[in-house]
Amino acid sequence: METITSIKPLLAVLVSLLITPLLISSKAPNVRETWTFVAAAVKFLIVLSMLPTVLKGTEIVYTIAEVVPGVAIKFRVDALGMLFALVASSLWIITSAYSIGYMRGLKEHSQTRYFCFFALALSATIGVAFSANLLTLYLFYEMLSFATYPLVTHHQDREARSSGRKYLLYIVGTSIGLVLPAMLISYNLTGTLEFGKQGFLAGAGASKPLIGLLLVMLVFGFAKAAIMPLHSWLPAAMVAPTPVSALLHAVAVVKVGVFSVVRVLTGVFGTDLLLSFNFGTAIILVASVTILVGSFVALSQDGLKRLLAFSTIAQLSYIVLGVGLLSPKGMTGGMVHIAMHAFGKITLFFCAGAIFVATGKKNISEMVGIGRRMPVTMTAFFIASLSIIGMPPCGGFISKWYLVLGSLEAHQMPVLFVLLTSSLLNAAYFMPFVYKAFFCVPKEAMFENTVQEAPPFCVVPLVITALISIVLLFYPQPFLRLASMMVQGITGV
Amino acid sequence: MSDLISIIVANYNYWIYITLMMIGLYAMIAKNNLVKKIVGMNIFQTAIILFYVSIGVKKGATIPILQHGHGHGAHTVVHAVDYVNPLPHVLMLTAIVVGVATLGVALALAIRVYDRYNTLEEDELLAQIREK
Amino acid sequence: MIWPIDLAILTLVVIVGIGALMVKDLLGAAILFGAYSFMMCLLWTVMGAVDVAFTEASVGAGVSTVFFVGAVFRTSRRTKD
Amino acid sequence: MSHNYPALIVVVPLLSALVISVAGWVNKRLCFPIAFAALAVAAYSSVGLLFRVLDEGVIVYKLGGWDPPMGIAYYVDHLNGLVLTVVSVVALLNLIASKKSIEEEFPEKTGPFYTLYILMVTGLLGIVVTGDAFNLYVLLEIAALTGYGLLAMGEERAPLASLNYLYMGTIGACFYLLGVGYLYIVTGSLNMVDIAGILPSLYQSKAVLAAFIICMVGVWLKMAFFPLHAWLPNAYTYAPSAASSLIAPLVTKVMIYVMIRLILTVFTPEFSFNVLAVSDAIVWLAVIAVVMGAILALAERNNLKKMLTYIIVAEVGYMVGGAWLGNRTGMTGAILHIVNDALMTLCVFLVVGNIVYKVKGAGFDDLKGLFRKMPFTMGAFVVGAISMIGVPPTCGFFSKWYLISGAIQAGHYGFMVALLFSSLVNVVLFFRVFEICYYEPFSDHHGHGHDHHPEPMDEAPLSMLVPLYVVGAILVLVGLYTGDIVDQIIQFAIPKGLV
Amino acid sequence: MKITGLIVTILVGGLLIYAAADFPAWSDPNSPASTYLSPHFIEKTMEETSVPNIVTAVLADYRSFDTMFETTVIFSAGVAVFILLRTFRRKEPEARHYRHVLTGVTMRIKEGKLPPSDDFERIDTLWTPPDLIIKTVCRLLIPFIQIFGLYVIAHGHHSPGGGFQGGVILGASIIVLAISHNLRTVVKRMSEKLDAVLCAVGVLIYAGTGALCLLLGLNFMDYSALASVLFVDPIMARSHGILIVEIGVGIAVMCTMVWIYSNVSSRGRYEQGL
Repeated sequence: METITSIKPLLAVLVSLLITPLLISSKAPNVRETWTFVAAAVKFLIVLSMLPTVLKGTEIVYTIAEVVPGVAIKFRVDALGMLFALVASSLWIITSAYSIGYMRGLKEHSQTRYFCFFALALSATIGVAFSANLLTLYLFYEMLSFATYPLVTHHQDREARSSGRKYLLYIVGTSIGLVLPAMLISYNLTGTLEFGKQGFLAGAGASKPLIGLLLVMLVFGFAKAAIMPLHSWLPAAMVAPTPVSALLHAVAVVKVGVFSVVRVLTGVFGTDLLLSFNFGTAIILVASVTILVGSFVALSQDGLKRLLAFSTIAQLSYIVLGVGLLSPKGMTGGMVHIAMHAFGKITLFFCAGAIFVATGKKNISEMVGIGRRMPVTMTAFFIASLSIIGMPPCGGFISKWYLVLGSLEAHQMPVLFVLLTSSLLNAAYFMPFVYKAFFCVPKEAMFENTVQEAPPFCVVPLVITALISIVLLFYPQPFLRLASMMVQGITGV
Repeated sequence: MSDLISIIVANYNYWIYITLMMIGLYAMIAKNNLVKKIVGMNIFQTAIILFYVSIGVKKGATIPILQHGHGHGAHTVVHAVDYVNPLPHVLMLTAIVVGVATLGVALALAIRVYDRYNTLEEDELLAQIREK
Repeated sequence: MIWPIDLAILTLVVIVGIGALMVKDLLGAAILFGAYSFMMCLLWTVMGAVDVAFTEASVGAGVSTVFFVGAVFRTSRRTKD
Repeated sequence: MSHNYPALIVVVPLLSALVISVAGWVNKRLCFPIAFAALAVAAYSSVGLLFRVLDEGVIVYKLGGWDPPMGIAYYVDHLNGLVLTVVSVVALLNLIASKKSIEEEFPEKTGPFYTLYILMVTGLLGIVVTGDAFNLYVLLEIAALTGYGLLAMGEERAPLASLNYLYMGTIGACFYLLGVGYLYIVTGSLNMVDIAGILPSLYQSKAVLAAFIICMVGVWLKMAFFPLHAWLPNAYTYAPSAASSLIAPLVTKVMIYVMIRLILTVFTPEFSFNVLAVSDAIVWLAVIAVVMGAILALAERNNLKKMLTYIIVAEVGYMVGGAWLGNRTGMTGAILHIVNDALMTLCVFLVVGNIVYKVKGAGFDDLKGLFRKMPFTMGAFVVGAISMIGVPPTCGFFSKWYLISGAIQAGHYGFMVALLFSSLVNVVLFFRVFEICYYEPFSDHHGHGHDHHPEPMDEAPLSMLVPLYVVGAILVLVGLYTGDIVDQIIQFAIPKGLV
Repeated sequence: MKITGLIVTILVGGLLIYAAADFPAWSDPNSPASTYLSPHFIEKTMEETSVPNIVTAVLADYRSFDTMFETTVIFSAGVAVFILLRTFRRKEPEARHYRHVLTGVTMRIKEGKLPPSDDFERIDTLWTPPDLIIKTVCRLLIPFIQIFGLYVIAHGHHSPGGGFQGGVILGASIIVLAISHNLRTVVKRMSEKLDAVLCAVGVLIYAGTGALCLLLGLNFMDYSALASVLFVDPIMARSHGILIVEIGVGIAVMCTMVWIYSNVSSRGRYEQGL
């Protein structure tokens, strides 16, 4: 594999970090938001400019400093990282636009702080995507945890405080309590933390119990992946403003968690090691339980955002499940699902936010007939939910298809069952809502029969993401290609 | 006989220094009155000085001032065995000074404490602090 | 060095030291502490440490005691132990 | 002049302290510039010295021109070159930062205050640079006496706390002196290197054993190692902020340096780790120290400064444990943590200084809404707190990394767990503070936060903020350059014999 | 607390007694302490520094650096006591105690109400009737004490004594004055400012001598560098250097003792001593 050295990854990370002083110092909101857009666009362009290089099979590396012998703070842009960075940076632009609409629509306080920490969180996300070793990943992972805290607790009321506590307890507690020691133990075993094609732990000759222990610590340690039983911070974090929830649960936080888990499974342990110790099954088991339980819980939720949160918990485990299958198709499916789920879920959150901005309603039971009042929003919602369920004409279908193929390839029939059941459950919690939104008898309807959408800054982004969800079915190329390149690199198939 | 006695004296010397030190240490920890603690602190320090001075003692030697030292040219051969070890004395001069300096600061602090609480007894001080 | 004197002074030092800590009057303690310092000074003279003894005589028995007395005057003589 | 750096580093502050004392009686405004110049020279020469050591190796400076075992000599090697730099830089930054508060709190006593301040720094620098065991004692007393004076100038409980510190500190210093006496009685020498040369034939001597124990206990008392820590929290809490932000970062750290110097140079690692089989027990003591420090900090629910002092107690446990793990990695971690902890502690104490300057108190009640009121100060606080917690890329993470690595290599998982536990507790502690500062008093109107009127911004003056931000930047830079610091400096500070 | 104290004491004492077993025999001329460094000091002092009192030579030359810091310790104690205790009173007290010298009547007179007569003498609150014997004896003794102090400083090369002891004696003479008369008498002769400045100057003489050696091109405190300034040979220069620093120590110690005493005995008010 060729590598070239370039400062671009560092720039991509720094853009949004360096923008914060400008954000703080800008007096007028319009200037501030212009800067946000500039940063988002620049970041996206930098990421995009690296895409051709990566697609050619070349990796881009950049080392900042070697902090511990054998371990540096280092960036490496490979296919998987590129995939994630593309998703995150492109969605930041859209989320920024949506944030403006949402925050201004609700006249929220402390908007400067909000945009600053949003930018910081994006820096950390791109950092995670491009990190070349576990230490760098850990660095940006923690940075993300701290940068999102003020976002989650934006309202600064009692509820925000208790949710914030829960958020930190789960996220930081696990990363310091589990990831850090695991990282140190593996460093002392091998002397390196660099993600390898087949994992750096593979050659260490560690015993099965030790590897198992490390696996548990690392998989559960990245609690942002919300694998049960460490999932309950996610519904709690729903107190945040909706763009934050959208960013958290579609792009940044949870995806970073699940991306880290994928990185750990492929780059730290390696598929061969996991296969030889037969740990794949255990991962599948955990993921399956999370999928099913998450979906069932989602069924019983009334709060729209809480429903989406549990849906996210379930969907994230698809990704873990895919990689846990350890078969090429399954892993491809898991990785592509990062992108597909991102576009789908962010649309859903945008819709929830738009409804809140326009009507002030948060619960499903209060939204009967809303389709008549906000047809665009609800259509987008419908498309996105199709994507989440995994039905054509949406991108979600591709990832689910690959997951199914992967489970067949790995001869894991129970997984097929899990996938099927959860798709049914997905349908079961989304469809009645969508149905009632559009087709209710007039006396049930809770809204007047006039079209009154949210501000355009809210609606346009969600339309765009919904459209992208559809486009991705027909043109999944950059993501699918990147995922299969990554898998090819790992397995050689 | 005189050997035996000198051994006893020798050991006695070390024991006394340890005893004094322990008296001082005990007073510093267990005494209730702040000034008493300071007295204990000084006894503790002097005990250490006693120990150091004991190191320097040499049988059959005299004080460390050269006898025929007046004038520049009056060189006579000086034998080390004739004079006690001067180094511990030097060190202990410093230690005494440190002792009196510490004493001064400690007393100043005690006066400040007394100004505030009107007592020097530790239990009464603690009671006053707890009341607040 | 004359050992009976040495022994006697050593014993006396301990007694005076304990006395300084036991006496239930801080002024008394200060004076006894001066006596203690003076005993020490004698002891060191006996050991040949004339400079140290000189210093202790002027500092320990002299100035330190005055400091103690001054401080006791400015606070209180009362002590419970 | 670079030949004389080792002397200058101590003599320039000393002379200027005397000049300040005189100047204080003439014109108070002269004091600060002189103090600043002195510490700047000290910082400059310590950095120069460090670079010379990197080039040439150990520098020996004979004071009075007498050869080492006779006279006193300064030995500057990689270890104390590093610590010197830290001490002088921390003192300089703190001096700049606390100018305002000193002048406000002690309008009539600025001269003596600066005198004591500079004398204290002189003492600390001297402790670090000296190669003579007895000279170290004298300097220890300078640092201690000035410290008692400075600490007692604070709130009304300060004199009592300081007096308790004085008792404990004197016992500690006397124990150290006694230990040196025991070494002297069996070796006849006071020079550290010289003692180390004579000791190997005496490893089995009871007197050496006793000297070792007594010295260690003395040093532990001075650094507030757990069961001997009782004096520290009150003494630092009630002190004036200028004094506590000088003393809290430096004194305990310098004492750790003394301990490491004793282990490495005087008693040699061979004796400390192999002949005495006590390192395991001491690491367990350190484990207790770390855990208890963390728990005590958790139990403190009134005062930010007091909470921080308990964290210092825990941090002392880190370093003692790291040094006693008996391997190279652990020792590296301990030395690195001296640097990092000094800077971190400075950062958080400067923040407390700013808060006290503006809000007139560091109780948890005083902190409400501070993120809005003093956003820049609190921003620096976040950096310091993150470093204390141990999050990369701040330096606190990397020393913790080495400490835990050392624990793993030594097979001492108890210490590892203790370190992780204390990191987690630090998360809780600091986020408890952040919460108080972040959430303003809740209004009854349950909803978004835009309906109450927050206090307007009221930041500390620029002269306090700039040093704070310099420290914050240093925290990150030291973190990023950890690799270089370890490769170029600390590696050479540890004798080859220690694996 | 008592039990803790007892346990600690017993533990430490036990350790010390245990260790004492390995000490070299008491007053053994062959103990390491007596054979390693001290022979050099005893035998070479005269030819290297030309000072017969070995303790002085080692104190102020071989280990002069220690002694410089010893003086600094005293100085910092002085400053610490000052900063701790000194309180500057902004407004004068309303009334003071005066004694009519001729009649011996003591009275409290409000500020500004003092009759313009020389017969009134200001006295302390803790005033006791003057004891003629004490006052006279002290007045007579003080000059002799001071001369003795100066002698001790100057003759430290040849006999026990030196800057420190002499300084303490000089300081004590002034303290005696303060006790026998009152603090104001002392302050009249030596103001607080002078006292404080002299403290620093004393140490400055010491450290400055060392720094002068440094400026003259040799190491810090290497008095032989002074040879070119004093026009003597390097060894004699050491002897003179020792004298200079001893004078510095003397001044510093004297003033610091007075400073500490004044602050402690007047609780920092500088009005009434003992």
